[in-house]
Amino acid sequence: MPRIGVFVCWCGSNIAGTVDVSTVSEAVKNEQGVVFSTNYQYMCSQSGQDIIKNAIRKHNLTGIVVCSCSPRMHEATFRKTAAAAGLNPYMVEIANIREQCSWVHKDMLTGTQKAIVLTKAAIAKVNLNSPLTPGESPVTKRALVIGGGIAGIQTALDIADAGFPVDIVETKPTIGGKMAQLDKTFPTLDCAACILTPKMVDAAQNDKIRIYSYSEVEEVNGFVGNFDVKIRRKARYVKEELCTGCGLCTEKCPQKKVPNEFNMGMDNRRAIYIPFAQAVPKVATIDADYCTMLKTGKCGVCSKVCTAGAIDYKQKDEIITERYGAIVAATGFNPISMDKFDEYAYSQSKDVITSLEFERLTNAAGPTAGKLLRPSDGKHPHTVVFVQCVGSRCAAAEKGKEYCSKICCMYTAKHAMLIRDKYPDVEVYVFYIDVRTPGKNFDEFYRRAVEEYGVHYIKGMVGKVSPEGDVLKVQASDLIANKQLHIDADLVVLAAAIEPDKSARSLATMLTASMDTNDFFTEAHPKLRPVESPTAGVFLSGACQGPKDIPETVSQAGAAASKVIGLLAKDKLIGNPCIAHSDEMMCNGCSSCERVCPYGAITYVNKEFRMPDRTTLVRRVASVNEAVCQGCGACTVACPSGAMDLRGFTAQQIMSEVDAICK
Amino acid sequence: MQAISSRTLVDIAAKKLASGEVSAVLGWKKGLFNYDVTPAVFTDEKDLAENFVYTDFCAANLSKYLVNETKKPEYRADNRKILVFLKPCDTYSFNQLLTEHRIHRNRVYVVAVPCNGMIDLTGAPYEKCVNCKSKKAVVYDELVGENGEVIDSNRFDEVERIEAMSAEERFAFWQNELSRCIRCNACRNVCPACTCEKCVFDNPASGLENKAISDSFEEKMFHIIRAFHVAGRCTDCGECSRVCPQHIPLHLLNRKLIKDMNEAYGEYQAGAVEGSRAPLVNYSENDIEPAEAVGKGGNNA
Amino acid sequence: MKVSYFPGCTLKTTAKELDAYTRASAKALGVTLEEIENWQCCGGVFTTANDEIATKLSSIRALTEANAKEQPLVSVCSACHNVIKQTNRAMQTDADFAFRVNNYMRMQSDTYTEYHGEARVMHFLELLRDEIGFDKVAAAVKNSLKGKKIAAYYGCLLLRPGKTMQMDDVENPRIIEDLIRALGAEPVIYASRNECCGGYVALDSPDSAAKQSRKVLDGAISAGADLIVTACPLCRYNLIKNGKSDIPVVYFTELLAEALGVKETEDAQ
Amino acid sequence: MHNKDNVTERVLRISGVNARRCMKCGKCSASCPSYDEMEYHPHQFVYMVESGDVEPLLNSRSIYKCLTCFACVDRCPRGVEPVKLVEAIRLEVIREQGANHLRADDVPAKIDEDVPQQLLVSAFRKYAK
Amino acid sequence: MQVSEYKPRIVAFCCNWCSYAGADLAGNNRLNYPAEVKIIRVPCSCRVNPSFVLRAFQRGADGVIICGCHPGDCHYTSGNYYTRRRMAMLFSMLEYLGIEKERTRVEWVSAAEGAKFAATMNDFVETVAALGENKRLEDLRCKR
Repeated sequence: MPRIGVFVCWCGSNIAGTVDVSTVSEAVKNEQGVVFSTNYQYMCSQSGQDIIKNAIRKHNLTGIVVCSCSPRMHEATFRKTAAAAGLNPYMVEIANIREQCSWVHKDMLTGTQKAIVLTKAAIAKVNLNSPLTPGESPVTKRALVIGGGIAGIQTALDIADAGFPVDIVETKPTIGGKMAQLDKTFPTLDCAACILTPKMVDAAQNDKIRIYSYSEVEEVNGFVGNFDVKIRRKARYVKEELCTGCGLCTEKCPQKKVPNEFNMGMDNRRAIYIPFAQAVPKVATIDADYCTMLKTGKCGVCSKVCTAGAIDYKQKDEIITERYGAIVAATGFNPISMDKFDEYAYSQSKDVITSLEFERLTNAAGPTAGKLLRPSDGKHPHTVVFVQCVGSRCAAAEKGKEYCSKICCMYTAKHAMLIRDKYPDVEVYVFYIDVRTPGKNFDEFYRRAVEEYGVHYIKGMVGKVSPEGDVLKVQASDLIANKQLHIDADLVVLAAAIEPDKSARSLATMLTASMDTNDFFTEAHPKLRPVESPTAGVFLSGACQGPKDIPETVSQAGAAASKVIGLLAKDKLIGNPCIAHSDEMMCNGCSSCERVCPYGAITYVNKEFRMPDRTTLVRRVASVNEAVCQGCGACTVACPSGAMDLRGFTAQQIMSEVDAICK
Repeated sequence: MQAISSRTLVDIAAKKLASGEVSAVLGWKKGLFNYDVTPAVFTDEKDLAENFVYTDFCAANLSKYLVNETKKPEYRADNRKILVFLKPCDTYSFNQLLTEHRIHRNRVYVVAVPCNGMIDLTGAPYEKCVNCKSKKAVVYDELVGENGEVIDSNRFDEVERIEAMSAEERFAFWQNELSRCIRCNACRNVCPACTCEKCVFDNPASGLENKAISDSFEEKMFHIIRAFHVAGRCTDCGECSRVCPQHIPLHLLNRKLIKDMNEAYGEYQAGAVEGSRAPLVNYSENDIEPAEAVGKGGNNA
Repeated sequence: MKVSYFPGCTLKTTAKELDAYTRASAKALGVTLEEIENWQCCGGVFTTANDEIATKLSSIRALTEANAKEQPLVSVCSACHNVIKQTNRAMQTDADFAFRVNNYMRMQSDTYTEYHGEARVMHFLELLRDEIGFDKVAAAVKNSLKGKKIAAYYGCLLLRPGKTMQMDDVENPRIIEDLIRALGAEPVIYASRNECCGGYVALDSPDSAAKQSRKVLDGAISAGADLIVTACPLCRYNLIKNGKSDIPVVYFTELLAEALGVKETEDAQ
Repeated sequence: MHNKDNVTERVLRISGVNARRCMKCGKCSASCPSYDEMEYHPHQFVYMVESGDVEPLLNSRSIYKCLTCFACVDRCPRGVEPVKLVEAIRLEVIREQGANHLRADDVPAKIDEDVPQQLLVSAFRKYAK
Repeated sequence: MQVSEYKPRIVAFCCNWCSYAGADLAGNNRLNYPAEVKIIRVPCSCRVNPSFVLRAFQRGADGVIICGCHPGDCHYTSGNYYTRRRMAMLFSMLEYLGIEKERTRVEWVSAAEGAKFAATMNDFVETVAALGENKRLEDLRCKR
């Protein structure tokens, strides 16, 4: 039989001013289970808590109701009080007679009557409470970072620095990501490779970091602290441990006509290749789509020239399984396709390029060795037009993206400035809708492009680019002059909107991490938990969460790492005991609960049941992962049989409150 | 008249039984009178030949029986199968049960049979046949005759008629209908969506348990909650109304929900596609607000 | 195959050859064009104001007739096609407009059945590409146009608004070029091929139309074309009027009829 | 004379345009083939209607210069459809009795024998009611 | 007018993270609303089973209101989206059975919207009071 104590707090006059507290404590004396009832000035004070503790011990209370301020204020306090007196902390219920009673009602009679009802509801509930113990789960002290761009590298370095092992999975043959393709970085104009490649080397040399390049995450199971991840190591037909990266094979390979993706297809590479000089790992990879040996069995040049004997045409994809305590998504971004914006003639002229292509064009290691030359004829351009917001801020979802891509204003200013710096003879026009430069030293940077370098910034958009002969006729508006402009350009550079990498969607499904309509990962809270996914143990780093520049990416990468470190530093995870629980005798295995669970906390197991006829029956039943469930209760309503219930907020408890209130 | 004769179906089933491919046949068995047809399991060819019928009185939807049939030890033991005859509308129920993992697909051999509509003992067609929604069998291992098409039926007309009433009229209408309920549970027991291991209405812990009709609230509660429990899972097979001894048009409750969900969240037919996600276990960020879902019907609420 | 055919007024007067070559080519390709009974002028341009109903009823009548016959509605004049397709789209997407149109139509006929844009509207070019197939067209060619450098001129009405017309990439179309290739000739690509010829302002501001047309002609000529093809009588008028016979401008169907070897037959007269 | 607020409201209604969607990028005006013929340009139509300043537009010859080529519609990143505003304002003018911009009497002087039917029909539809 | 002594009974289900906190804020700011409103705390509005709503009416409630985080702001990311669908269907069904639609309501109240919470409750109580006692969903056995 429950033995319940009721403790009514005056809260000075905060409650007692509008609620007759002694009437309340008196009125509930005969409620079911109540064996003790009292009131006191400040229940949360040390002496108030002592009253509770003493009563629990003296009256062998099995549950208590504290009538006081909001549970959001002192529920935790009174739970500790109860625990100190040997009572399970979840045998405590709060009747909120301050915020939701004395403070919102004026007269004593009304306030007192309502306080009594609220107290009775809490008593009815606590009658049905049962002791709860939070679950514990171990933590595997290893992290997985998915994506090896600057976001992933920085996150991995920071985690490793705290002493935890970390693996990077990168789908390309080398880490480095988009930043490796960039020339200079704003607003300081230092060279991207100079600041990135040392970090790549650090990652490679750090004994806490393992890099799985040319690999993809195949499957994720488990939950926070214990994710089991299958990683596919794609066959690169080169033994990574033997290849010295000498590059001889990449010079001798007879298949020379493979578009070089690192240079945005503006030149060619061989079928066996190392993406760029500072690649990490510096290991050759055979492109199976182009390799004559793999396709026809005839060639074998690379194998012949390789003194290390690293070539292995028989190599197969390999699946490895590893357990991780935390996972960081750092899958990055790509520029969108320009197919739907052919008014800019991207598909019609080689001299209309995207900004990322322009990066390669000005990069000393790029296809033109850093000389600004037109892709079509290799001539020096005299007039260059930049178009901003191509596909960004675009309401038509079938064409572009509704959001601002955030980085374009700054890199365009950088490009314009770099051209004017190296080639003062080139006229540079930038067509913009707004110039957005929030960031340290950003606006100063943009102003320098205008004031010191004489870049023509024109408020307006380009309507059409018409390739005519070797000229690009640009028709645009100048909104401030209220004129339509016609410029004969030699090169047009489009600031293409950026979008999350295509792999993010399938990864999100594997991780049961949520995404927004644009396929950016969603944060657990947009303001207060910006680097965590709502799925426990999954963290977000870099542009996979939203458009970001390098400084912002690096700081977010560090923030994600610190969250990971905080998790891995724990030996055990203590859960919230108010979570869902399925009664397997009643469960139909219908999957309704699984479909509404935002956390993927519900799985199904085939369970054996003894039947009355002594046979066994295997039935599919739901099983709640206590470490993953957050206790929202969505599943309890989806469940048609009522097998699913929520501890601490059971259907019976809530109905008993309803009954008490309506009595 | 059904286009397919009992003989044709008996031949199919007998052949499968004889070959050992199936160990039982779930079908319809004739009784004393021609209208007296009951669902039955046949295990030998003789019984099948003598007693199996497929006539205009075979309205019963057999899919629900498979939930318990396939649990029986003989099917669990090895890969033995039960053959079932399903009319087009029954295949939706079967598919829905597959979606909910209530039936092991590999333990069942489905023979889809065409249906020209079924009649009651007075010879009148059942409501569910008058407003037949589909002649298309959506799942089968073997198809007898030609497969039909989904029908653009007028099944929501009656719901619309009630919606157009005033609140008083609607209340009076349902008070009149539901007050006849005797809580016999026939609707629940026949419903292919009601296959819970333990029904909430039989479970004292659910707070909803009540076995006898004792107050006008009780029947409303029972029918609203039942409609909700099958919402998004009800294929509109019409069995609830067919078996109701009090002739309460229970399908109008389920159809209201189907209509509402179709209008608010896009067309959805439970059981049409195995594994599909029902509207109430799904959402969109731009869903209508509850306040927008009401007030479309008659005046003065 | 049998389709409903909406010729339009210009095809009965100054652009008779466009009509004749279309019919001859269709026949040669095994397509029956069933002319809409008592068709009325489409109005020449689509009025974008959503309170205008009367100006769109002629399209509705043609659409409902084709729909009743369960045939696609084919036209060859760019303007007619544009008006009909935009009207049909409005019937699909603008419930208010459709409601009012249906009410109006019901007043005129008791047998009128509610229409919501179910009919399929096709330009003759789309018919060639999507139903017949350019490969079939190529196979039917008797007189290859090999060696000819031909500039396709789309103008605006064939392609825009892109969301409604859905014929091709608005900014970089290829349907006429593909047809030119199918006929054995070499298409000439130039940027102004989807620019407006000046259209109806030719009457009110002839200078403006002249400027537009010159831009198109210059583009085609400097790209090396020796012939321009178009689908629109108004485009052709503007280009010829402002072209000073630099370059011939003909209907694409004339080219088609020629290649199919039916240009001189009586069907084309 | 036109009541200013009523006209703006009517223009927005019959055009179905939501001028507030405009982000003032000027791509419509960058695309407009008749730009140099116009006193007010497509982006100004949008801005002026949005701010209720329609009077100058009603009195401007710009409304007869639009080719209705739909380039502004196709290229607008926000789906504003400026051409519909130009058309609505022109209708607002010519729907007034006696305000036709093109009269049948004017036609003979303007045409030659090759003029296609279509030109007359569309010009009348655009310029007269 | 006979506004008299009739006081409707209102059950308000509030989610812990937004609406319950919004109600607390109404208290902090001393914003009055009728004492007939009694709040039941649930972790998320999606915990509210349609049967709880019916239970409340059975036991004598005259109005039931469910408050949750604004769509898109759910602490559990998607709980209130399910609430929105379930309650839309429940309310429509109750209306279909002739129950006054004003007796049920869903309102999104954030933790910052104390004023909205109080205003919502004032309005809801007034609306339900105007309807009078809940007769159409009453259970005579539970009558006082």
